[in-house]
Amino acid sequence: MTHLLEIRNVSRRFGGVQAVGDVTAHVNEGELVGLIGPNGAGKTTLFNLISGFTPLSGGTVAFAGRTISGMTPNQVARLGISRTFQNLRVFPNMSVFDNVSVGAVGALPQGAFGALFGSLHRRGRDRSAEISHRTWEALEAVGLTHVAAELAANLPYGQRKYLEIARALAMRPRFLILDEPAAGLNDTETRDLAAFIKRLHGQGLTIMLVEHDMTLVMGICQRILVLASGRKIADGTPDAIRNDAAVLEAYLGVDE
Amino acid sequence: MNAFETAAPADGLTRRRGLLVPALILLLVFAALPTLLAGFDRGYFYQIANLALIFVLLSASMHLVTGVAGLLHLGHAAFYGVGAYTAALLTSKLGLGFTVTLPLSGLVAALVAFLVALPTMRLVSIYFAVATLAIGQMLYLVMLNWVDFTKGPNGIIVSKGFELFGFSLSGRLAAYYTVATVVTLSVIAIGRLSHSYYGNALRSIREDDQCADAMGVSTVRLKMEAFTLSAFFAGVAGGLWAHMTGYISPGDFKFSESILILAMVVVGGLGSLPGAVIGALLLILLPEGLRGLGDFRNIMVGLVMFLSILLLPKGLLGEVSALRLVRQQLGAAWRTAGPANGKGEGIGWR
Amino acid sequence: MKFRLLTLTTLTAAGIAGSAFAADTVKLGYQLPLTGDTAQYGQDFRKAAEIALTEFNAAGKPFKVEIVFEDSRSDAKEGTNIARKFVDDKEIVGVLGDFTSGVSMAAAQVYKDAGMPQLSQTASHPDYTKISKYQFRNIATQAQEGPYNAKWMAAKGFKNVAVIAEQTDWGQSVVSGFSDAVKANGGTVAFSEFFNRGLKDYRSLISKLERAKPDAIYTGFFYEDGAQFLKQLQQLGIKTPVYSTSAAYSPKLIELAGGAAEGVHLTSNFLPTDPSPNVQHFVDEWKKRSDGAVPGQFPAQAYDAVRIMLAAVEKASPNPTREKVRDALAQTRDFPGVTGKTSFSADREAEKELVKVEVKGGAFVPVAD
Amino acid sequence: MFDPYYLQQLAIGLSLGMTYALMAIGFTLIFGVLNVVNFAHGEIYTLGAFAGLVLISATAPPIVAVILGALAIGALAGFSLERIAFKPFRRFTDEASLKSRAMRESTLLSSLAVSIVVREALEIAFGSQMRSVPFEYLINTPVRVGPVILVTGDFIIFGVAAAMLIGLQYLLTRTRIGLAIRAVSNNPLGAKYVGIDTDRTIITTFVVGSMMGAAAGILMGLYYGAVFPAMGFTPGIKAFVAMVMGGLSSIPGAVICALILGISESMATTFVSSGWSDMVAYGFLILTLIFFPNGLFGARRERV
Repeated sequence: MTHLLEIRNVSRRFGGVQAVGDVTAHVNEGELVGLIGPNGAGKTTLFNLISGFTPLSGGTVAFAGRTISGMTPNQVARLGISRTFQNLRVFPNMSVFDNVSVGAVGALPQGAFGALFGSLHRRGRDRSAEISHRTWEALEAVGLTHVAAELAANLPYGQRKYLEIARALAMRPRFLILDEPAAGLNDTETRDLAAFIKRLHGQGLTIMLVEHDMTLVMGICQRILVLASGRKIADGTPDAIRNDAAVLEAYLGVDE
Repeated sequence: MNAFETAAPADGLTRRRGLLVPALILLLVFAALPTLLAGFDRGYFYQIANLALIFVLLSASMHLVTGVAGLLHLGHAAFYGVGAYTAALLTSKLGLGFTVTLPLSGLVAALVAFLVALPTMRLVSIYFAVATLAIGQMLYLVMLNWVDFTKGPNGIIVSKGFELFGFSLSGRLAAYYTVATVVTLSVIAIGRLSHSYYGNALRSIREDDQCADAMGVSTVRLKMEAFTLSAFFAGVAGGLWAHMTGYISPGDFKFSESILILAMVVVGGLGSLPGAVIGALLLILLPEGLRGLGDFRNIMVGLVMFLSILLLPKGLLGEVSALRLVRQQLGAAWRTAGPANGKGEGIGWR
Repeated sequence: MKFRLLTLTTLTAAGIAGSAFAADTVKLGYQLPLTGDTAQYGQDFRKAAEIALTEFNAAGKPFKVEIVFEDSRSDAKEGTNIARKFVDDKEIVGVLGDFTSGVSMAAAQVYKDAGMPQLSQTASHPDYTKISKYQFRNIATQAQEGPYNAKWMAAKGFKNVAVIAEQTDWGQSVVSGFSDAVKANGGTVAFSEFFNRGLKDYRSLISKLERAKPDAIYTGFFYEDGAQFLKQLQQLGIKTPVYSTSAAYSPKLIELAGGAAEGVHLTSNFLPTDPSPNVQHFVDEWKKRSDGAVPGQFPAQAYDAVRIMLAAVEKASPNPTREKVRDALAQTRDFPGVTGKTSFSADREAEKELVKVEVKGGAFVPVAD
Repeated sequence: MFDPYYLQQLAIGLSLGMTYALMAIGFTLIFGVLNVVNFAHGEIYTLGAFAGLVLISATAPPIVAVILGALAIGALAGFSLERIAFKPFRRFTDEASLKSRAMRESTLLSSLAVSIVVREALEIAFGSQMRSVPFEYLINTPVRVGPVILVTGDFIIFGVAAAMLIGLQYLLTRTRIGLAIRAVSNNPLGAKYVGIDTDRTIITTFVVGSMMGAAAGILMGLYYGAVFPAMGFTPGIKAFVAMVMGGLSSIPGAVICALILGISESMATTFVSSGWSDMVAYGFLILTLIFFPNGLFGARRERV
């Protein structure tokens, strides 16, 4: 009963369309879980339901024993769930360092008072130093320290992907959600990314990722959830999924 | 391009060089300019200098909400007005002096901003802009039509000039120093707010509010804070204006003033505090400087605005270059040491 | 910051160059809106002032007068800037203007401290002349005009009247000056409301006003708003008589409102049809400079204000100073202007003789009652 | 029995709302295609009125010719406006710059600067006083409808606004250029990829929108009988408010909200006072936005 993330009978309708219907699933502390499914299966919607972007039509989501359904995205984030976006959303007109620092300051807020008078007392200085430290740590983790001062808009596509992950890491999350991290990357880059995700997982981070690239998902995930038409149709190890009849049917029946 | 090329250890030399430009600016505002003003002995120059400083503060306060947090604000002049009316009413009804009215001007403006922001801060983009337009117009109508309280179009004579705990500061030079001190301190405060991790959080709302939300930034609350803080500084500017001119009326705070302040921020370069300051100086000094052109001077102001935005699309001093400048020059607040290397030391705001 | 320094230096250079001036010339300042939404008034004032000045300088006086015109845009910021500028110029011994009370009063705060006599042709705020002994005005205040009109309307048998006025300091004084007098005469004010200047559609207000069934309507507006009001009154088929103040007395009122202006009663102290030579001279000069148009009340007030100021300067010469000009202004008695004889009372208000006027056949016609 | 007084006030409010709607139509059309606030739309309105006035005083042509003249000036002004204040800021034709924040900010100011120059130039050329329109051209002959009195202009304005709406609807849904306008408005980059000349489409939108603005200007000139350089300011703000209240993208929505604004003003005059009437209109706007954060008729966009 001590799953890190607990999704119970979650559903979401958009008008007449059932985007996610009655999904129950969980993620354990320290797991690396993949979420796959054909296009339009409701994967991103499920992510949005977890991270508070889309209100639930039914069911509950609990994180580390607390119900998080109904919370705003930033409340969810401050509890330790951090995410990236499918369509790359870095802050283009801010430097790489500043981009990542937003993640750090989101988890460890510096208020207006802190900004004004922080440097006058020890706690304020420590807070700034800690934000700076976390930012550098995240930049180092993704290997972007050498471009820290560049404008994010000037980075090549691949580096922007890592920048987004660094920003999520700067929050020091307990649970990281990656929405199609390999989209738009070539084979070499995807392999590097896979190694990077595995390394993050190796450091004890719980990760859930949505991915179209089957090799990536099958290669690194411990467990895989499969959604089709908004419903969970399978949940198991990569080997089990590979041989699951329902999964094959869902994929062959629609596309791929 | 690299703002952090001074990635050498933070030795004394770097620091001293880093403080050069701020020190020069302070020297100019507090020593060179007053000397010059005293030398010319012309009230007109004092007047222009004070007026320019007040608009520097207005422009800087709008920079916080429009430039940094990216919220198009079309009603800023109303909060300037709330501040001015607070000062004027406290002076005329309760006989209070500048020492008391100035902070209260800011606080009342901030309070009003907070109250009107409560229901409207969830709005985004142009909806937010038009809501601020409506708020500004409504506050203006209150100043104009609530005759029993604000004396409406009759305006209010503010019989007291600048003073500090009863010590009169109404001489020309003393008044200049009063305005300069208040404005400088406020601009430094705005600088700290916008050049900090707090400022970065505000910028992230401007760049992508949903994404900022996912990073744990409570966007609604921060928007409200930026709006309220900027109203505070606008209110302070209003208090200065009320005690400086000695007579205020609703016409001083109408929609066109909001647009003027917005134009200052945009001409200077959105997101750039030095830009906001330069924009204010330009749009106050230009019409005065062009008096010789007679009826054509406002056409020239329009043309200069147009050309500046055409030739310098990022404003006179765009955000990126401004940030670079600020970081290089404010070395004391901005660490210049290299990456972390596990020592917890790096670039960032202190 | 560098920029500011540069501009200040240029301004100073210009200022020094400007002060090198012949000794037998006296300078006056005139602050007025030459651009912006109220520029039409400022442009008229400048024209009137130029007529007065040309006459004065052509009259072979021992010294010449120069007027420095500065554009205030009806903006208090600019108005105070100009005030400082005028005060700085040691040769300027008196100032005319501004147009609106708001700007005049903001500038007055500067003139008060500097001891500069200020004579406004239009500032109507009740407190304007109370600012200091340096503030004068050449306009009939509503404290005078209101009771005059109230008496006129009472004599016509209108007991129950409605008042509307623009929401400005002047409009406020129109309503208070008139309403108090009506009540004192035993009449009632059935309806009283303000509208924002530049309102386009008065029909809502008119319909509401008519519900109070007044015998007559007293109005405080300038000709722009007045023309719209009268036209829409006619559209709604309302025949209630309309009375107004001298501020609406402009040929533009009839030009804009056409037939709708017929029968409007108002007061004035300037009649372009007055055969007296100084009025005819002014009207002729004005027509020459404005394609044959006839001047209205405000330009006439400006013309007189400038001439009163010039007379004061003459009285204070040789070597007029600001203080001497102020004293001379204060002693103005029965000045024969185009707006009748003007005297300044002890509190520096112009006491004007008012005449009753009605619009008949597309022209302002003086009436006896 | 219902007091005819309120009926009269309602009619006045509707007529006032129609005058705002007339301006809001063009404003919304232009906003839709680039998502930019065009501060100079009020000046287009003024230019249209002045063009009509100059024509009338020069040659005294029939009223149709006057309106055609205003339309021509509007088209010309819209074309020049787009070239001067908007085109230079669309530096690259990709999505990022077609609807980018930088372009929005620059054009906000460039259109403001153009509007200042135009208004000041008009003031220098014509003076800032109200100029009267010859009475034979005015459209304000009273008309009695039951207990309510209106003027001919109210019906003309209603007719013109309806014609504009229907014409625009036809243009947008039935013609090639309308299709292009809708495509650019929805997705400029996509429109470009399918071979639509975005530049030409934007120009066309400005020309059409400005013609409507200019037509509104001359109609208002004839309706109120006064033309002056600052006349575009108040209707400009009201049109902006109506557009946002309607949800930005919906032209019928903007028209309906303009009517709501007009009625709320006349009702506020009735129940409160004329001085406070704008307060009610703005209060109404705020309330609308609190309950409908995307405007009354705005499409709710899922942005994630």
